[in-house]
Amino acid sequence: MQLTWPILSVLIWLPILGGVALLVLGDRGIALGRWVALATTAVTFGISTLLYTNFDMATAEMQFVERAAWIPAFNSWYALGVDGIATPLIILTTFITPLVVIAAWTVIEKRPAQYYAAFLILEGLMVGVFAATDALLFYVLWEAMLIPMFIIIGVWGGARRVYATIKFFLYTFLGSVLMLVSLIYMYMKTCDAGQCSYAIADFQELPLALNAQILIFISFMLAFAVKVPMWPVHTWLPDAHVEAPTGGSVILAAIMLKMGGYGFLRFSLPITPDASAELDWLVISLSLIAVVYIGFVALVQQDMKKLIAYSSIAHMGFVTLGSFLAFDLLQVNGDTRGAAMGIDGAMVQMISHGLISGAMFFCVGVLYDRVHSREISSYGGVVNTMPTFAAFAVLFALANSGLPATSGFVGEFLVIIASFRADFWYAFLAAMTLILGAAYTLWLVKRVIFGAVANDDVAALKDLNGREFFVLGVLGVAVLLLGIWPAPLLDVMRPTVEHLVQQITVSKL
Amino acid sequence: MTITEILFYAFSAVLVVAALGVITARNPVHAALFLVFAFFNSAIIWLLLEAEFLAIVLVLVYVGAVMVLFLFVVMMLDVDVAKMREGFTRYAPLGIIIAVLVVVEIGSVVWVKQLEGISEAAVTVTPDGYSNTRALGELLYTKYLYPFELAAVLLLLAIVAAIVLTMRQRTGLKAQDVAAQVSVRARDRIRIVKMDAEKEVATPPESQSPGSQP
Amino acid sequence: MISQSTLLTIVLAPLLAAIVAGLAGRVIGRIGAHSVTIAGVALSCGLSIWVLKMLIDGAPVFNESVYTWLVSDNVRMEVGFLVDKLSALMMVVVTFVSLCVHVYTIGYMHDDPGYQRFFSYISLFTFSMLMLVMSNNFLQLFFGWEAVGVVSYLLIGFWYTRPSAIFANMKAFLVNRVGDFGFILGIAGIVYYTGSLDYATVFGMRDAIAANTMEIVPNLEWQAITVVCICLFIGAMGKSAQVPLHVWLPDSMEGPTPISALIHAATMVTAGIFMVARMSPLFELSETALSTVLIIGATTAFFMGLLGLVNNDIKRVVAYSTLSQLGYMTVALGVSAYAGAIFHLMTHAFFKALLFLAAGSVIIAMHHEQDMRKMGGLKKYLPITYWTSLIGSLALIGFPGTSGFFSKDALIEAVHASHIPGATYAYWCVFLGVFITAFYSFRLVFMTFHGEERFGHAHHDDHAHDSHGHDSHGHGHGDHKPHESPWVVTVPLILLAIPSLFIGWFTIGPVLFGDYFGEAIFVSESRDVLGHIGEEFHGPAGFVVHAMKAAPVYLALLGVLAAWYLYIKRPDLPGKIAEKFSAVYKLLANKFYFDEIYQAVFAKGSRNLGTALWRVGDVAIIDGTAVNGSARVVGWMSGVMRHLQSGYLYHYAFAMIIGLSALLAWYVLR
Amino acid sequence: MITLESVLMLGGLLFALSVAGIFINRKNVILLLMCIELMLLAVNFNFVAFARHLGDLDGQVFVFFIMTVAAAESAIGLAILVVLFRERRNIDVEQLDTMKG
Repeated sequence: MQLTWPILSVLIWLPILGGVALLVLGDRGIALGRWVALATTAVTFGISTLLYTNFDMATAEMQFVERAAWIPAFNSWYALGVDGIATPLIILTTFITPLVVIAAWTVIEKRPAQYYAAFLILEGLMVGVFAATDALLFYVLWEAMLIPMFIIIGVWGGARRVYATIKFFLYTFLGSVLMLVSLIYMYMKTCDAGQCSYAIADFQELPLALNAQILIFISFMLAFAVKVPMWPVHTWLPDAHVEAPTGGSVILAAIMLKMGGYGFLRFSLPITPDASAELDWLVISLSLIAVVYIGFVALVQQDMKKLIAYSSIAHMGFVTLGSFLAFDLLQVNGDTRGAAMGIDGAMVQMISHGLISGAMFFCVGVLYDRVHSREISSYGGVVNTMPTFAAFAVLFALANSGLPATSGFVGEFLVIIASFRADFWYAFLAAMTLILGAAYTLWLVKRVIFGAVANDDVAALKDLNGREFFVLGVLGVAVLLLGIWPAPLLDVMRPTVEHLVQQITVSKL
Repeated sequence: MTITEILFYAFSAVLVVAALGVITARNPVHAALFLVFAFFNSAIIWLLLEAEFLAIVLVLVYVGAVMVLFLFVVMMLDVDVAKMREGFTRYAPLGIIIAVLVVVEIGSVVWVKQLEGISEAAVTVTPDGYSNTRALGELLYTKYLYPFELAAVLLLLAIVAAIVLTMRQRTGLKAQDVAAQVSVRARDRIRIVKMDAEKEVATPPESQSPGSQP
Repeated sequence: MISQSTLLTIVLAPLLAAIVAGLAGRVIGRIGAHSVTIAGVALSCGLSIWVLKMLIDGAPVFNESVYTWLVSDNVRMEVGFLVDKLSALMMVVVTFVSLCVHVYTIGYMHDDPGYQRFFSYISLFTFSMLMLVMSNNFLQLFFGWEAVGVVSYLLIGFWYTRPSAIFANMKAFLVNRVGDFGFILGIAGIVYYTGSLDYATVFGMRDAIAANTMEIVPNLEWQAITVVCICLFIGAMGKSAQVPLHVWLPDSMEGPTPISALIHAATMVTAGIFMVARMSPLFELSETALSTVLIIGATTAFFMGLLGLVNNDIKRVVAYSTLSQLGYMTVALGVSAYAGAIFHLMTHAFFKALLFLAAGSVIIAMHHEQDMRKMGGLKKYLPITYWTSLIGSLALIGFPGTSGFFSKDALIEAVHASHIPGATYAYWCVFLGVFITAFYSFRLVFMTFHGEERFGHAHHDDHAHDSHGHDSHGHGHGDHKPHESPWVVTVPLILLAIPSLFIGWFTIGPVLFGDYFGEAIFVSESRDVLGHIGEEFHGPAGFVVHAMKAAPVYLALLGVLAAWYLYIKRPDLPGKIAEKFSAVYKLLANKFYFDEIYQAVFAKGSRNLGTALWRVGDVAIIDGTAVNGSARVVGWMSGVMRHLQSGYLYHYAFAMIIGLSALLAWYVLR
Repeated sequence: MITLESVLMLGGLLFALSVAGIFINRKNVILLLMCIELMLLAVNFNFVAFARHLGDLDGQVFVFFIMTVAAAESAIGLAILVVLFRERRNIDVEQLDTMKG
């Protein structure tokens, strides 16, 4: 059932307006400002649930479509719409942001109003990225999103924040400028075909020669691979995470990394199917390298945030792996059975990783707020002084290592099963995560949570306060719920994913 | 060869010599005077080319204003001419090469490439009663009105800029600032301090403030 | 008829109890926690027995899904129950042992601060194990599989301040994960070939799997069914602690004794056995897979038993015996005697849980001392414990008439009768294993309960090395004389002793040779060794008489005698023998150096690999060369370029003029 | 009849001379400014010549504007020069290298 009011615009602009209001209120009005931020994000989340309840699960068409003139000279529109791929990611975004606001409640002392404003504006932009159906609008929002994040890390970050922000910015920016070139190229192509357009849907139907496709694919891949991030363009992530404030890390891991996966599904696969078929080996091998290589690297990290950041990279490897299985499947088996499962797995993995990595970063934040250290060696035996926290930490750690009945399992399971259809060794290497993921996560837990009280700092720890308990509790429930009953999520995605699979197996040559 | 041509070539030769003088004169004053001379020659040539208004303007504005300004500055500044001449010839060969190159280039454009259709175009014979000034004026105040206004603003800007740049704020002058005197307030001059009639003996500070332990 | 709500109650009662005890532990207190969990488990135990009875009475097999977990790519992944006689038997075993352990825990953990947490965990374990055995599909099987692993992880590390405990639990989880790694590949293979996770569908399409080959290594065609079965079996190896994935089980004794009994003896470790039995329709199609199973099982049975000979920790001896017995079960699977494996699983669950709980009772009496060298002569102080553990030991060695006798003897016969590759090796392993089993079992009994009283010799002094930090048992007991444990401890012992003694007698007929399992277990005609033996089966009494004519029984008695001679008659001898054969002794005492090798190769190796990849790959090559390198190149180039910026105006002017004229020259003169 | 070519050549010569002047007098800012004036004059010659030979007065208008700009430029240039001299007591270009990279 479609709504009569522009829900997507509300989801985009409400948080942005809230952010502006916070900037106006300033740090003096922060007591009110906090509530404004919370109310805005909570209302946004509330509205976003309407996306789900009113979603038509029978069609792959864009829904809740909006269209307004934006740059008539380029025939570029302020065009919004969501399908089964975008909707879960939007809801994830609106779900995580209020938690970030709550988590920062008393923690951020430096310029809190601007901190909240940055997150609120970021939220609006992120929703916009997922909802844009016009490539130019997408690109503008995609780049605009970097600004608040840049500020968040650069202003509220740790000691080496300048290095980290510059690295983060250059990496992501370098990746995405080439995407702009591709978008403009395709725009010109549409002009040649008669009707200039920046609509993604038009791009998807645009016939392209193979070499053009390959160039476009590579430029897209650069943009999205940096965001995901895939090996070997991942090194910005650990640095950015380590320096970012807790909320920044959470948003970065939970949502911004998903942009890359989303981009692959929305742009690379449908726009350049032949190039994807041609170069899928590249993506798949990089994904598998991410899973195995990064798994080993994560094992030896001394910094909790770095460890989780590396684990994020490894988990995101499943997203790219699952997305690109289709072509191998077609080649090996002659049909695309399993392709939809791979993409399903990739999507579920994105949502799940959003929840779990967010939660893990919250956990690190909880410790960091108390001890002001991210080093694993500064902790030990936290369970003795913070039993409730320890319970949550172990839950999320197990979820991170892909325990069934938590959301972490669903995506990995689907991708492993689907990849077996393509090649035994894909599945073999992907399944290595079962061992590696458990190894680095549980070793972390062993060193930080378990054991005897290691030092005075740990002895002085206080268990979770109500606010922290709420945040972790909500995430814990979400992780378990998605793990025990993922069917609703899959139901939303199904028509879109099936349509996508059908789309990518049709050659554009 | 008509009389105009003879005049043209004569003045041209003088102009070139004057220009040569500008760039080689040891003394800046001489250089400036050579430049003035060059402008005069130019004005005459322009007259020959039927640009009477511009010729006059060149003399009035350039020679009368700009070059005088130059001379002022040259004379005002105590420039060590000898030092300025050091390394005079260092870049001279390069300069000459470039100059020759420029001449060759222009020459090739003019003579080799042949400005087809332009040089042969009949130079319109001006009717009687034609006034170059009038024609120019009509053009300036109609077609080029906005650029003309802009040029005026530009000049104004130049005036303001020149004044701002060269104005000297001397410190230590005991000048009267009437505005400041008028706008003064009592609190700028007097500070009222409240003091207790008697003072308590300070208690020794606490040995340790609560909560200061990390 | 078995209703879905009954089964849901069976499963969810322990889960609810666990949630209540775990989340509201402080509210309901200790008594509340153990009451609610015991009530939950008792309920599911009662219902399980009822369900078993209904099945025996001829109720149809229950196979329904409860809800759809998800549908992806037309593959339905569901959660559902398959309750036939196999799973019903497992349910009864699981819930019964669990119930005993719950009751026992009241006594054992009496003073532990984590009392409620412990009850929550073991109830959660019961739930997970029930989910595992009642599953009707691979997904839920895998869920239960991992869930029991996690609870085991939590329970081994229950005393989380002990470094050894938190090391052991991580080790257990990781080694299990290696197994799960194979398992999930096996499941993936099954989905590949059948497009379904449902047992019934998969078994229905098993010929389709068998018809396929796959090329894992180029130019080497493997039968798909073999690959799938071996992958699944790797999962079983992890969970059921088969060589070489056995290393976690001895270390898991760091956990409290009740869970050693429940998880690491009776139930969880047998999940692998259960799984292979459940997958019998698949395994039957691949002789290679069965041979693998057989050889690994035989190796485990014999060599792990050897380790029990030299260990002095009472719990570890029982743990090695568990390893060895799991090896026996695996051997039975390998020779297609699935029913024999399950039968031994059942009897083993009772007598091994009994042995563990008895060991726990001894440990309580000894104030948490586990070293047998500091015990001895406990018989008169702990009569009930003594008699029950004697029963357990007799069952373990297969003393004629005890439950262990029936299961083990039948198993050995089955191996003897089998002809698949590796059967001869396996036969000798299990045959010699009988002697070893008898020897270490009675070594334990003699060292603990008979002979000189070696406790009291200042054992309080070196208390520290294995006290678990809470110390509540260690202190507060004024007298040094051990005394019998409270009734909550002894009652479960007695409850378990009864089936240990008798259950074999009553069930061997139907379970082993009868048609008890029906459709649940599939054995192909050519390999039906049990059917072969069954032709000569004439009741349990006849079986005993028949066994008296065979070697194993006497071998077992020989083992007992040897133990008696060495540990009662000539207690000085063992030390001398150890000296004489010091190389062998060292090999055994160091557990064949498995731990050391794994530590060096896998733990250290992966850390080194990780460090190398990180330092070299990430930091040096990617960040150092590519990322910062390109930044440096830009910096270097700007450094060069900046020399052009001399700062002299005329240089700029010259550059402009020269450039302009050059441009013009090119334009004009070309 | 003055040919277009001859005027253009005259302009070219003037321009070349002023270029050479910039090279020769590189140290003296005043002379540099004068050379620039000369250069502009050379350019103006072209405009005037073309205006005449094309019969289009727009060229002369441009000369007018160029002169305006040149006047403004020399006024500001000289002002800067004065300030510079006041600061440094000389106008040696060699010492003006604060823009050195």
